[in-house]
Amino acid sequence: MNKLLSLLSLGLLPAGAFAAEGIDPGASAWLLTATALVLMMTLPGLALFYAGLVRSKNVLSVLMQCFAIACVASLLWLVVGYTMAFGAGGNGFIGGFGNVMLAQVFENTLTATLSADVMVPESLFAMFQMTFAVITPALICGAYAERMRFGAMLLFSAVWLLAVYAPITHWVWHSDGWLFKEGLLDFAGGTVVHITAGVAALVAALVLGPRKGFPQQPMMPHNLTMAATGAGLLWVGWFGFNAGSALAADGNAAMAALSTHISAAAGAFAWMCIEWIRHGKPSALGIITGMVAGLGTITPASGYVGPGGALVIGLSAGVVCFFATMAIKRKLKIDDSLDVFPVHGVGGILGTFLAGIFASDALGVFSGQGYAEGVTMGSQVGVQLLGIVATGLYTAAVTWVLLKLVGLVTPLRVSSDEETEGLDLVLHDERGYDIR
Amino acid sequence: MNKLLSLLSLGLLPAGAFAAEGIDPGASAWLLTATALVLMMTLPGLALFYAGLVRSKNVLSVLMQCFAIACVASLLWLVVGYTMAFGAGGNGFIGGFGNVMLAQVFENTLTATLSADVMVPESLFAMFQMTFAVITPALICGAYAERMRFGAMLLFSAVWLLAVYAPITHWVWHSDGWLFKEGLLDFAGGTVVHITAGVAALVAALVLGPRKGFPQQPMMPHNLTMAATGAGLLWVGWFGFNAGSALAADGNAAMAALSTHISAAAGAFAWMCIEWIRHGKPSALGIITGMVAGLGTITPASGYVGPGGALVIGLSAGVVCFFATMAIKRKLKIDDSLDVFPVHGVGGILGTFLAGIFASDALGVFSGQGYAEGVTMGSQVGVQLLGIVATGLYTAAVTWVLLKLVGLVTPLRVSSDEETEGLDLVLHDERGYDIR
Amino acid sequence: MNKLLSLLSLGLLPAGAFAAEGIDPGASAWLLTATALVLMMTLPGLALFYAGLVRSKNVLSVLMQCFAIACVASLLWLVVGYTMAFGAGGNGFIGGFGNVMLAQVFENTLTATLSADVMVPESLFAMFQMTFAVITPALICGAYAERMRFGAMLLFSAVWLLAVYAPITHWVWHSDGWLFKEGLLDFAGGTVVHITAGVAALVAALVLGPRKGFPQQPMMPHNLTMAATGAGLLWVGWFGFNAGSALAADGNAAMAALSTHISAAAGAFAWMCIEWIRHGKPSALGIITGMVAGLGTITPASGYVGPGGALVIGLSAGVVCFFATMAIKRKLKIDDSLDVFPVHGVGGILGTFLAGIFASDALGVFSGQGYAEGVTMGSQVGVQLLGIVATGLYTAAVTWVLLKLVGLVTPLRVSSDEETEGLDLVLHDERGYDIR
Amino acid sequence: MKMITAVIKPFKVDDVRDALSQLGIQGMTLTEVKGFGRQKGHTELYRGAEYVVDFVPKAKLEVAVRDDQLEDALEAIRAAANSGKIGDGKIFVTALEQVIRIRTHESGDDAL
Amino acid sequence: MKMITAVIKPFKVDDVRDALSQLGIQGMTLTEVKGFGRQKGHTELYRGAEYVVDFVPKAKLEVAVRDDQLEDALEAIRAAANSGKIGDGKIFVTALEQVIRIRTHESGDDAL
Amino acid sequence: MKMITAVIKPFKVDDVRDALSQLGIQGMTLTEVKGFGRQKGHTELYRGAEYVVDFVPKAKLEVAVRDDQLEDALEAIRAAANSGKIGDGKIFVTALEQVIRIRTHESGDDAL
Ligand SMILES: Nc1ncnc2c1ncn2[C@@H]1O[C@H](COP(=O)(O)OP(=O)(O)O)[C@@H](O)[C@H]1O
Ligand SMILES: Nc1ncnc2c1ncn2[C@@H]1O[C@H](COP(=O)(O)OP(=O)(O)O)[C@@H](O)[C@H]1O
Ligand SMILES: Nc1ncnc2c1ncn2[C@@H]1O[C@H](COP(=O)(O)OP(=O)(O)O)[C@@H](O)[C@H]1O
Repeated sequence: MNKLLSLLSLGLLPAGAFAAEGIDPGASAWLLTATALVLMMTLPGLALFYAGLVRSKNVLSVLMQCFAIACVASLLWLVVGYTMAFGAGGNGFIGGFGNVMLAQVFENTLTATLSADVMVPESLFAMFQMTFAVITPALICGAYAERMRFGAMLLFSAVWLLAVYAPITHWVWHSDGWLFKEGLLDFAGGTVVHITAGVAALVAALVLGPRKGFPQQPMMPHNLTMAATGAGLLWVGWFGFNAGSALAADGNAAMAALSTHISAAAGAFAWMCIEWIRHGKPSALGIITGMVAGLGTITPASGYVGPGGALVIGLSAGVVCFFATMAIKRKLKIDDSLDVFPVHGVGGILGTFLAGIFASDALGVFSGQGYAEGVTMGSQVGVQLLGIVATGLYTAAVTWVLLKLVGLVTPLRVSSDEETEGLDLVLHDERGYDIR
Repeated sequence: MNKLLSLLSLGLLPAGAFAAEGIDPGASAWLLTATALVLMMTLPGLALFYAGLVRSKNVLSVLMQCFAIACVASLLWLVVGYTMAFGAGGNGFIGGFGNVMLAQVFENTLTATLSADVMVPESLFAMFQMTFAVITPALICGAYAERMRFGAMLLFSAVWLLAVYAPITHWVWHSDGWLFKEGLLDFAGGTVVHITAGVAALVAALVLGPRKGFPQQPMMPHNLTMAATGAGLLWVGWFGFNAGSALAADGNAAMAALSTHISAAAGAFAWMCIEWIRHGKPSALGIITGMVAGLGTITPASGYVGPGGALVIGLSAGVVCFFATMAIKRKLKIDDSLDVFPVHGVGGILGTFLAGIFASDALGVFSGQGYAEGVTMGSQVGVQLLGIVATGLYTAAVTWVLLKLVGLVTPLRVSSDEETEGLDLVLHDERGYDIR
Repeated sequence: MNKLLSLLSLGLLPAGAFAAEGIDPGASAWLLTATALVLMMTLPGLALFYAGLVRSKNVLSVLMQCFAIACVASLLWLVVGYTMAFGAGGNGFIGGFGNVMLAQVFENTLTATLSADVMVPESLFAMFQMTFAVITPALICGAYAERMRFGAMLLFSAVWLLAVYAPITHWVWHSDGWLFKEGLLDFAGGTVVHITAGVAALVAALVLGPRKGFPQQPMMPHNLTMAATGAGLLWVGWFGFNAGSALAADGNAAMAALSTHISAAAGAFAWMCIEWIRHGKPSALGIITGMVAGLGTITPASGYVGPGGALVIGLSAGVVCFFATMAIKRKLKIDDSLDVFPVHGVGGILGTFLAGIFASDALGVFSGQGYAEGVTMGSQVGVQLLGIVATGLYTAAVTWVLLKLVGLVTPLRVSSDEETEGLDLVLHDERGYDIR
Repeated sequence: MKMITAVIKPFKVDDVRDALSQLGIQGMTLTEVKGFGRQKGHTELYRGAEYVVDFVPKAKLEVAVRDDQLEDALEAIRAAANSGKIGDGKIFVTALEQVIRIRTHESGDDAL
Repeated sequence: MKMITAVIKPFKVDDVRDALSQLGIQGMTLTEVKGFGRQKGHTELYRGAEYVVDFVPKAKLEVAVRDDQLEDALEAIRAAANSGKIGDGKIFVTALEQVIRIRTHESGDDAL
Repeated sequence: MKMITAVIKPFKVDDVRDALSQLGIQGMTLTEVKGFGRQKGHTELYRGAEYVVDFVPKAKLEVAVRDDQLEDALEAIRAAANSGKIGDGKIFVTALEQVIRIRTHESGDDAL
């Protein structure tokens, strides 16, 4: 069976019918681990990465957003999210409702992966996917940081998960999904996670408007050691994200891990070099930002390309995301506070596109694992572009509508005085630090 | 073989007699990982969670307590702890002394788990259990934080490990243990870990007396970002704690991981909502405290219940532990500094009780994996109550005696002036921070 | 086949020829995890451990060094490092160049381990080894911290990786390597990682000279909570380092994990006790330093000894490294800023030596897994001493030459005024903290 | 010469600096302080219990000026720091007997 | 008007504040400082080696008072901050030429 | 008595303390402050964009001295804090009306 098609048809198999003998303990062991690693990406990884970059008066508000989203997204995923994405009996656009509250997912329910003979517990697959459903809305936090009200933030994240994330996951990763059927290559979430989060971030930044004082007043990170800690945990956790998406402990997972790591290193290296050349000095924030760009960009490609391709993808990620950040923030003066769109959105787009190229097995040392039968580089790139445009447009439109609707229910922003005082005291009656 | 009985009879099997072919590499891979995850719960997880909550003059004393307990508990576990809990040839109350210094545990010694055909190295099982022996006394630190002398603390922790933790582990998790034989459901340590630590914390708080200034003077956390970091690592590590306790990489482990995660999310969500309703604002400390409550409470139930049951358990944990904290600290004015009893003790009691209910397979979407043959909900709940009362009373009595004895050897508390100056300088000649 | 020889001949097997059926999913699952754990040791583990120990004006420079080395070492490993260490067709001193850019390492390329029947993807082995290639030069950072220029640091680390680390890895871990053929026992990197890094650190400290103000002016750690966080992550990650080096999820891995943990606990305990006795108080920095000493020292021995041996090794590590630190810093007044040589170098030497003793299976409760056929304790210790001397001398000489050469290209140190101002502002135009 | 000590709201520091530099006063020294006064502090939440924290973060600016600059400087600070809300802060003036610039040994008005 | 500057032990701040507010003095400004004096600092341990750190954390309270409040305020501070041990600190008094409340433009005693 | 307030470069604090203690002046109070003046601040980099940060970290030393110690103390501070570069800082002198040692109730010169 062709490897490129083999990724994720599993949600749709009739559950509960498998004998316990069918389970692959190695794959299950790795998937359990990968699940923990992806959770670690959000908590505490992303939470620290983001929280370190805001001013100290808002540090807890960011941590709180990440924790609260993790809770609400997990509970929603249990109740309806999973079935909307992977439930049996749906159509090309949305899953069936047979797995509401994970009904029919029992302790001994297995799910096939298209890696021949590899079966894992469906509860484990659902749990693994839950951690993706947690991190995607959490990524958006970076856009509206330092000004959005907590209640509005939570409501928005909840409806966004169901109206944007769950359907797009179905399109791309369920074997009934229309983009899956088109043959879109998105190994671990370039469209599903990074384009959706990045585009939503851009829309949120536009709808909420800039922070008070932007762009004249510099709003420097209050604790780069915290951001670097988070960055390190993100890098480590991303092994679970990408190599875990192989749903097996095999060569595919190993290659995905290797590509992921190389792209992270290359992205960080590229960003560092640009700063060094343009500014005369490289910065710690620069190197970790390039690393995240490299990681986001390799995500859709990770299981399809080789280390040579990953090197090129990572280097391009560092360069392209650097200039995208400059363009969005400095030229267009859009206050996507922590640069979610230029890093994750642009990275996701770039990576989804490049996956279509470097999956080719005819590029010598830059070769990947090859296309599905009958697919050429041209046709694959066409599909990739279709995926990018479709997920981007759908996300932009729905996110805009959702923010406007939420804004009708409850104000999106804190008042100007509250913004000056800081969200920690205003929204949570707490201070981050009391160090003497 | 009945699943509910299958958990942990392994310590007692004759060791060394198995062929290498019998090992389950998937189970072993997961158990190696789970061991690392549980260690991460204590170091740096719990250490940061606790240390962030004290005043900055005491931050290192808490980190130091956690590290020192990790060392001493590990060494004691090697020498006599393991054999007291799991050594062959004991009785219903204590293990035999055949595994002193892990004698008879060789590289190729396997131990059966009652999951048919799953065998893992006994050294690995001993190592996994060692991480539990580390975290349990470390949990108690939260009760006597900011006032106990280091030497007394270390001596107390050491004797407590042997006099309380090791025997109760034997009672509950060894197939000879009297509570095991009663059929007590404690998948990953509701009684063994959380009730023992929680009750010991309450006793320690009473014996040591409140911190100087309690309750008039607020003693606010000095670094909530540190506490949140620790909380995130606790959440991640708890996958190892609960799903690792399946001792296999199978559907049982997967379901335990899922239940654990859902309960954490639900506990956090519940605590957040209560604060929001009662106070008008939710707090970061609140959400992470609710998360820990959810995790502690699901622990005994994790491998027996389904996600629906876990949802109910988590929500109850958030509510009950919130009000327990209010009651102990505000009403009874007991200075259990970091609320170990209301969170872990009450959570452990609640979870052990609810495991008896939600293990039932007759609760529809809230069903669990079912009772052992011949067991009804009524009889199971009876056993659970017996387990709660027995472990609680034993722990309370022995902890009280041990503290009194340690107090005869060396003073338990620092002097009033030393308490004012802070334990870091007084006990360790160090300061946590020197940030300019 | 003898276990002691079984470790790492794998790089040399003809690649690409194995059927997918040969893969061991359990071993692969554990190796994927171990890879993530070892990466976590560097990022954020070591980075935090080191960065917490410098003054706050240099905190980012240390984090930046660790991140930049991680990037550059990873890219170099992909391009030529792996093939220089493990490439087929080399001689006793250096690997062949058949795997430049990981050529011939495909998704389904397996590599045998000498554990009979255990095969893992070669890409995974290469990736696992890459994380070792990352941490080794990163360890050296501690020696030149607070004064080395970033460009010089990066150039030095790159050439050192190729000129020192890659060849010595080949000598010791490739079955063609001359020390491998001598029968040197180095399970997870006592010579390869810790002696090379430690000796290079000493040379770097001597070539760069002391920090301005050393030794009169105390240069206290600016954030011991950060160092303790890093220490906790190092302890956890070291499970991957040592138990991962078994390249299988079996009893050998389990025993390595157990020994590692015991030695860490014993090293920490010993250092704590010495401080307690000599100074009257134990310190948090002391306990974590002893822990690292215990971990570094057990590394070469971890898969060959039992828990009893590990206990002795850990206790000696705490004592010997403590006095080595005193001697180097206080007596000899060498400013190895963060004591890399006395902790890692001396630990690596001690552990490599003691591995030769405690591998013996004739020491009762202190026994290990036994020697290869025909080997006696005397002959093994002789080989261990040979390995220590050879790797130590080669490292010292080549490191010295490399630093002198780099110094010709670009100055090694910042100016005196820049050192006073701090590297963060001078080299990176950033400040670590802006906490109000 | 006079030393002006102004205790103001932290986010007004930039405005006050700008106002002073328009008078040609470039030098000043800033300290982060905690203020107690009529302005109330805030409530903090700790595991469900509320605590009142009664200090308020303030910025203390110390500006040495020539006697002839005093009135303008006071008015500039007052105008720039004013938000019309309780807690805008206070300005204190003391006499300076001597000022020395360390680098040049200049003293008196020249040292400012 | 006088400016009282008291350098005291940090944990005495609350007591001093209470004592002053009993005199009707509500306003004051607190700075965290490091003191050098007769009170010895402490020893710090760094990987087995001991270092002497000779500064001591202190709190500096600045309180502007009317002339007629001065003596009572001094006595209140002295009594509340006294623990009888070396390092209890010192009180300094300087003359205040002018005080202005930023919000209202009030000056002199009215501004206090 | 006089209060000497010296705003100096942070790494000069030890030198100044040593110089003063050679005059027999042991007591002083140190505050970390931010200075604005002729000395320029620094550039910071944030994701490729540069920002100018115009404050400079400084140390403020407050030393109360007897009148007869004033000149020597000023000269000692000046000499020890001088590096000849812009930003070496300034010394301010004000009159002290009263000094009280809290512990002993001593006042005036005896309290120093
Ligand atoms: N008597 C005083 N002495 C010293 N500082 C004072 C005094 N009164 C007020 N302050 C400072 O001024 C700040 C503002 O005073 P406050 O009474 O809150 O408002 P307002 O300035 O509007 O009267 C206080 O936070 C405190 O720092
Ligand atoms: N001459 C001085 N000038 C300024 N501050 C001083 C002076 N002497 C002492 N202090 C401050 O007062 C504090 C207490 O002084 P110290 O000599 O330790 O004890 P005591 O107040 O009991 O005499 C010091 O830490 C310092 O902050
Ligand atoms: N007019 C002033 N009032 C108060 N502090 C001042 C004044 N002018 C300078 N300072 C302080 O002195 C420091 C040094 O001043 P600066 O003008 O940079 O250099 P220099 O002392 O060489 O003239 C400043 O950073 C500031 O803290």
